[in-house]
Amino acid sequence: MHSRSLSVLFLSALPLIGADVNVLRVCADPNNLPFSSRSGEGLENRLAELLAHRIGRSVAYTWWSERKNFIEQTLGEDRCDAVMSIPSSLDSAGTTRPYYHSTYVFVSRKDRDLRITSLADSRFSNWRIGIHVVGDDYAPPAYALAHRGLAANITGFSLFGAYGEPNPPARLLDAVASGDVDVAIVWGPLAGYFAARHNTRFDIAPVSPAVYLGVPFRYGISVGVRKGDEPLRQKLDQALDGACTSVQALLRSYGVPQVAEPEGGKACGPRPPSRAASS
Amino acid sequence: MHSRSLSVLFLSALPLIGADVNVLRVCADPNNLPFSSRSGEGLENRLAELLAHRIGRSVAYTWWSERKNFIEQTLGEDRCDAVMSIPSSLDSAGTTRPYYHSTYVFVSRKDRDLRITSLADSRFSNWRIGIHVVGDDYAPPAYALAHRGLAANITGFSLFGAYGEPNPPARLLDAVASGDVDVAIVWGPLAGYFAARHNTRFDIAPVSPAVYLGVPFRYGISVGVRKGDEPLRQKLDQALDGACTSVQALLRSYGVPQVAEPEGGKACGPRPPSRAASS
Amino acid sequence: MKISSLVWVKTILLTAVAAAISLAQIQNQPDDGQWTMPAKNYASTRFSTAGEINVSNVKNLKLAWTFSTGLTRGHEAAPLVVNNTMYVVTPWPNTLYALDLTKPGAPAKWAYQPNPVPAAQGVACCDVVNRGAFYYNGKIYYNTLDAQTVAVDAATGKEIWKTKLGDINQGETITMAPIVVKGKVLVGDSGGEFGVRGWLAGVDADTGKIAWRAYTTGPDKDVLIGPNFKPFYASERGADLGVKTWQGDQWKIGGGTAWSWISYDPELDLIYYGTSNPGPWNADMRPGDNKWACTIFARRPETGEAIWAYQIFPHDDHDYDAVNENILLDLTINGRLRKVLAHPDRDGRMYIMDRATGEVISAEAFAFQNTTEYVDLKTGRIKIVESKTTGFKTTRDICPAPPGGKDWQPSAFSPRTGLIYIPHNNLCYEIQGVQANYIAGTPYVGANVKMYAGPGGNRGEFTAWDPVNAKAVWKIKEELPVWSGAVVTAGDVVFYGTMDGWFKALDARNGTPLWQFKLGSGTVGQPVVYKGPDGKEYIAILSGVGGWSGAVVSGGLNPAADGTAALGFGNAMADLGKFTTKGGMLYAFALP
Amino acid sequence: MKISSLVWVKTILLTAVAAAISLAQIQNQPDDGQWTMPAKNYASTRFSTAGEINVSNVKNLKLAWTFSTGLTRGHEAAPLVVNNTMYVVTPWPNTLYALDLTKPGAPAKWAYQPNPVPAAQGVACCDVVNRGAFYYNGKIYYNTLDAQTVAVDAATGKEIWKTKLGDINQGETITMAPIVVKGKVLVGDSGGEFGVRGWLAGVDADTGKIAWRAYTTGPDKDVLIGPNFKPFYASERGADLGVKTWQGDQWKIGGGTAWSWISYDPELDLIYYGTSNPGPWNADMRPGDNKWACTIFARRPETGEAIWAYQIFPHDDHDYDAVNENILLDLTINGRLRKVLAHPDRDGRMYIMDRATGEVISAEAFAFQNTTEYVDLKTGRIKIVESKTTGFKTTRDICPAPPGGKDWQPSAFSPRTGLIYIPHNNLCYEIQGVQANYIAGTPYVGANVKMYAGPGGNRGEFTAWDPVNAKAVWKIKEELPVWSGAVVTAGDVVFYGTMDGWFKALDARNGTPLWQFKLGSGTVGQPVVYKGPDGKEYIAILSGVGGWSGAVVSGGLNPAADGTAALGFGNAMADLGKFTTKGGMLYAFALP
Repeated sequence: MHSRSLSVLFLSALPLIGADVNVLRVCADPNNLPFSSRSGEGLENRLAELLAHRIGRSVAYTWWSERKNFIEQTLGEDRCDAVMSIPSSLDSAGTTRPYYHSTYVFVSRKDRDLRITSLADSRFSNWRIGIHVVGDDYAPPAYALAHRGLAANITGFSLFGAYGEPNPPARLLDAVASGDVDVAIVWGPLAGYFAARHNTRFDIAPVSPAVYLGVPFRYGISVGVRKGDEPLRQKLDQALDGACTSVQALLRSYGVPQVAEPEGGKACGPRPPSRAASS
Repeated sequence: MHSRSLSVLFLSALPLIGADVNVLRVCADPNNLPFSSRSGEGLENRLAELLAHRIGRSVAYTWWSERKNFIEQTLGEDRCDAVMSIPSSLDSAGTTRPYYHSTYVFVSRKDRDLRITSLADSRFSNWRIGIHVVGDDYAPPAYALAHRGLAANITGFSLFGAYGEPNPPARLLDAVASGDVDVAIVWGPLAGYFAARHNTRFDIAPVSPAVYLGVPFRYGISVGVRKGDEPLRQKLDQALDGACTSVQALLRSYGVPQVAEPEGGKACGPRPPSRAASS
Repeated sequence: MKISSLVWVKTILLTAVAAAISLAQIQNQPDDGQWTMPAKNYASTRFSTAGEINVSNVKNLKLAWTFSTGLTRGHEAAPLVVNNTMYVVTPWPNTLYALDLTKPGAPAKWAYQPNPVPAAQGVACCDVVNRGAFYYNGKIYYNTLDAQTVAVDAATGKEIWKTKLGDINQGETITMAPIVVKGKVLVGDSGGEFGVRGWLAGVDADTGKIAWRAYTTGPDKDVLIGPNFKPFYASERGADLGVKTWQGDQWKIGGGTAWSWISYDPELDLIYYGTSNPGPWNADMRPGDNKWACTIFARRPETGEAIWAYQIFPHDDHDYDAVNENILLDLTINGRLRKVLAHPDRDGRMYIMDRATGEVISAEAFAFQNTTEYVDLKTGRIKIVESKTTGFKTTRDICPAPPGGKDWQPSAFSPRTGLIYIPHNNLCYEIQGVQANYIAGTPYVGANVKMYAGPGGNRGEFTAWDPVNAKAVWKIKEELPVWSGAVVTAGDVVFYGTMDGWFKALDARNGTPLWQFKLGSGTVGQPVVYKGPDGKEYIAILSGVGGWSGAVVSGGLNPAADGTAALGFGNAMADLGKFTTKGGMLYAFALP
Repeated sequence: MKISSLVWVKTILLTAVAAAISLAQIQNQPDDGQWTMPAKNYASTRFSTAGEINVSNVKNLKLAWTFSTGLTRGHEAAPLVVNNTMYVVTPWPNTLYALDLTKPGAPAKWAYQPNPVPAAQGVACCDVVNRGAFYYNGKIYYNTLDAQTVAVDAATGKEIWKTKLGDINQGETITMAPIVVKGKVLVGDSGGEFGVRGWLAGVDADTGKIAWRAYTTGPDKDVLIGPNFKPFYASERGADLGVKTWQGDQWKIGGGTAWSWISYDPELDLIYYGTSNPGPWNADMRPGDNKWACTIFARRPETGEAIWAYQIFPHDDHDYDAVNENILLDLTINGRLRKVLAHPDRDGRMYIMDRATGEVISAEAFAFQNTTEYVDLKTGRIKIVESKTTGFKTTRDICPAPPGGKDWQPSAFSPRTGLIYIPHNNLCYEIQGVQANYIAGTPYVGANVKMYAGPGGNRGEFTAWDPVNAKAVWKIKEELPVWSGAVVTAGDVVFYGTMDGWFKALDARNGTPLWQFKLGSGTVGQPVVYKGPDGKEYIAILSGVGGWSGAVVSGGLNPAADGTAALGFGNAMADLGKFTTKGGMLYAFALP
């Protein structure tokens, strides 16, 4: 009586343990919203479902915390076929065309009305500046500030924090809200997502210049596959092209601030002729 | 603004890869409805969520096809903390109290009106009898029939089939419907679930006697934990006690035919004093 | 048979025996110091003409170099040595390494990765083993656990072809080493899951195309039985016995895989191999002889056509596969030169058969057994001890146990001593009714099998067998089942390894222990002998415990596997017990 | 420094040097043929008084037995030998095996499983290694990757206590071998993740309670600097330098872990250890000297109180940890008997320091280096070559590379030759601006570090160093970084292993190669010497390549690691390249 609905249900019931051509194996962090979560609420979770559906596969996750050597330990050790977000310019994996470009942004309390637009702003020398530390390194804008002699003004906030805690990246926005720092410089998708969910109103503005001393603050983001897995890369490129409007809607729903592509192309236009590297 | 709903969302976002005290690691077959499926539609999926919630954990699955050495390769190799359904009398794992008792059943076409009640029925010698083969062995009623010299009347249907296909156990009910066999002898929960979803109307009756030549046809089903993991076993026992009415409702929704407990206790009564083994 | 640690059963006149043997197969294959197939030659003698290492100097044998596979499952493969290169096939993921013997320490030249699907690991019945490769015409041929056969360029490691022969979704895997005969790669399936219908296939060595497939059960056309089929015994004659000796359609899921060794006689142009037990396990569920399970087949290599067959154990109820090796020898028996095959069977008997006709010449027990009384040489029928049959009942004190008097671990034969060297088991078992089990959501009952050491308390033996007089000449007791192969040399030294990690050399003439070395892990591999680029004789063996014998240890046979929790052994080590640890390593030995 | 394969730099008068050395530490610990701590003794000489194996007969050294760990990550631990039992700690999951040396083949008596949480593997910076255990008063003490210290009954394998010292969620792991001094188990943390604040802790050996913890950065009260702190140099004096030499709060996440070796002088009652590099990596982000990173500390073992400190490399910008071993020697230098510590640093210099005061006596380069000009012995300050500093710029041809002229792999000292035997690297690097990277959803930029072989093209060296005259006496070139420890004996033989799997013996007097053996996997372990129950001298070493050096191989340093795809090496093997395969195995050697 219910056989029709049952057969639909079985589409996502996967046959065997391990590699299977009907499965897109995705490595993702189980606690890294807005990007991914074990409960499937992240942008990358949604993107994985969307792309897998378009290439006729179902998604199987390998959960792996996104710390250093993430690519090497996941794609590199064949724990999965794809990771949903990596910079288009990354050498250690094969990358699809970028499906969005975003930027580091200045985040300050709206009620302070600071109107920050540039790293060259002379007020930085009087401010406490919050910046994420990523592994052993600071996020890119820190280098520009240190080069200006403002290393002492920087307070580092671990992107990881104590990993067991929910939502570590949001601590930086809390610090802006509480006044512990005057301004935070944050990767756009994090800022967009957490600011929209915060009780405090923030001003958010893209970091300019876009590149400083060779360090880019804007990045194209691609899906990553194993280096040399050209068949999958091409399939995913086609899927991204075909699903472009859905992907754009998805990005909007997560508040991802987008910037124009370096080539000036449109988000849903044809694929640029060469890899749209940001650096 | 949405911080309250967000914090709820993070309850199931798990911190770290591997063992974690906030997680109940469950091994389950990804393609074994009505018991479990990767999409989470199975009885065992629902039970795992229910029990995990009651003991303050979230569920993390290790998908493992439920073939031979399932217990040894899953609980035995510490791939998980619990499996949701094993016979209460199994020695290779620790078991909670049974949360249901079911039986092998006779399944025949309703329109044939065969009114089978006992393995002693003399008509079996004229019938083709379909029985599942489970690994290297037949399901228990086959032994009773073989003992009566009816081995040639038995047609074996692999419980696994080609594992990639949906729904292998249902093939046996198809054979009853098509007349390829006159009667099938099937484990109750499979019969109840698939019969309710079949286009054909079936008669279903428990196999009697309940035990024949020392082989039981009725089994108590428990949650299994690693042998010696007494703390978890006790927690799950308490959870089963506390959630008894929910568990009973769950079993009904999957059409599990239940039989009285050997001790004559009630499904939601106090825990029987000793392990309710069926054999 | 009562045995002591080293029993000299019978003194033989070495020269007389050696003179009595015509060794067509061996002499036709001059030994160039290479080792191109696991069994050394088509006759499967595992005899090396190398004599540099001998009974006098083997005590000085030293480890020359080692090579780690980086894997921890059972390592059952024989390495090959061709053109100063050693080829090693690992357990799953079935990597093929080529080691350069011309360089110090034999570094890897290349590694070929067939990438078998991980799911195959869950289908394998008895660990994810592989028993080795075969060199032929510039290529290395071997099988992968996910039921594929590959041909790899021996010089470059480049894949030439890969052919899928079976379906792991149906429970089929492949663990055996293929042999290549007359341009055909011969491959049989493994499959622990019920529902497999066994087969042997001939695959074109150049193209990878399947030329023929001979099923074990079913109608004659599937079994490739035709007008040239001339079995010796009347019981093997008749149309479609592969159907008629089963009830109903049970032959369709009747087992009978061909997962072990194949030999070849170029003069008779016949290949020889045995088939495994019938399914399901409980014999009461499958009345009849269940042909052609537990059968030795002689077939044409190019077409697969069956020439004769002999079912060793009709209606097998002890899991007594007939898959063990068939050693092809020309022996003078009762004054008559016979072309024989020597087959040490799971049932514990050494079958000496006329390999041209399929006649059984003798079938005496080399291991303790009580399940059969004798083989009737007139009818070919084995006489079963009724009290030891199984089925839906409790039976105790059954010997040998399901792994047999001997399992796949291959014997060796020396033309110098005239003896067959058999690494084997001394295991008995009982079936105690049924016990509840659960697979895929369904309770079922299975026989409650308990295995234990046979008479004497030792679980393994190493026996030197005189195939002419059908008697043991000497025996060595081993604590654990001897699950490695044997090899014997013209230096009259015989080598084998033990599951607790000792690699041993005995005097082939009398079994005197001459040398032993403690390997890092127990061995279930196959020793080989080769001449290095330096002209020296080397003995190589893979260690790395595992295989079904690992399951034997974990199955309660080894009392040390339980109860050691208090001393700190966790569950993860329980399968290896106190005797050994895991880890795959190749050891190459030579004189200093 | 120009080197050839074997350079005899200077002839020394062996007897004269030996006579010049007062060996209080060594003589105070009579050698009973056991090996109770990785460094052999508190002075960390790794010198065995055994002389059975000597320069004349070492060529006959043969493998006695092997033991497989069944694991495939880097095996860096030194085995211990106590009461005819060998104790082996494995990489994660950090199993402790007790092997019975009184039985043939040294079978396991028991195995203790600490069950570290699997998540620790993801936090470890540089493979999931462990560097060994320490025997004290009937117990085996060691650390687990998930930052716990355990005490295990040496006889039974029973856990006595287990104490959590760090939090893997904060990036803290432990890989070092503890030492036990005056009832305190001394343990320091590892931590590759930014945000770790390094420490050394003293844990009560009986109860497992933490008695004290000395942080590397922060105010004096956290660093356990008090009134008795008397550093030799003015630059190390002043209140709260662990705060003041940083900008703002950066000291709170300033690194400076204590992940390597600790020595102890019972007469002075001082322990000695070094701290790691400051964080973050980019030096421009942390102006100042960044104390007390890259520092050698002398502390009281019972309280942790700092007595002196010397920061080797202020404001380190090359990841030059100061964690390497400190060998405690009494040497006559310039006619004066000095109690010194010899510290071969990452920066490529051998620091000979007065261990009572912290004065630097000499600091000459044992490895090729171009980042520093000299150490000013008056001020203690190292003179930096400005053109080789890093930060937010491109710098080329920097030697040594971040793994240093030498990493953790410990040296040995022979009182007979007066030489320190240093297994080390010959690596240079360049920083080419920045490259995009991505962690946890966030793009960032990191220095694009490329390492390559130093002058001569060899990536490793083994150097014999005269600490009195501060000069190399001989050097051996090695193709790969020498990442194993060294050991030297009274037979004047020095042993070490290579990453491509050769275990080597040299003449300690002149570096003449005397013997070598090919291990199954490359070694990054530590050889030890012991007397077996049979009275014979044995040399044991764990093989099993891995560690940070494995990452070096996989990081493009090894040209063979790329481009071999055509020959069949898959991605999974690329990290080990053509030189070796994985697999943990203990090898024990003896004379026949």
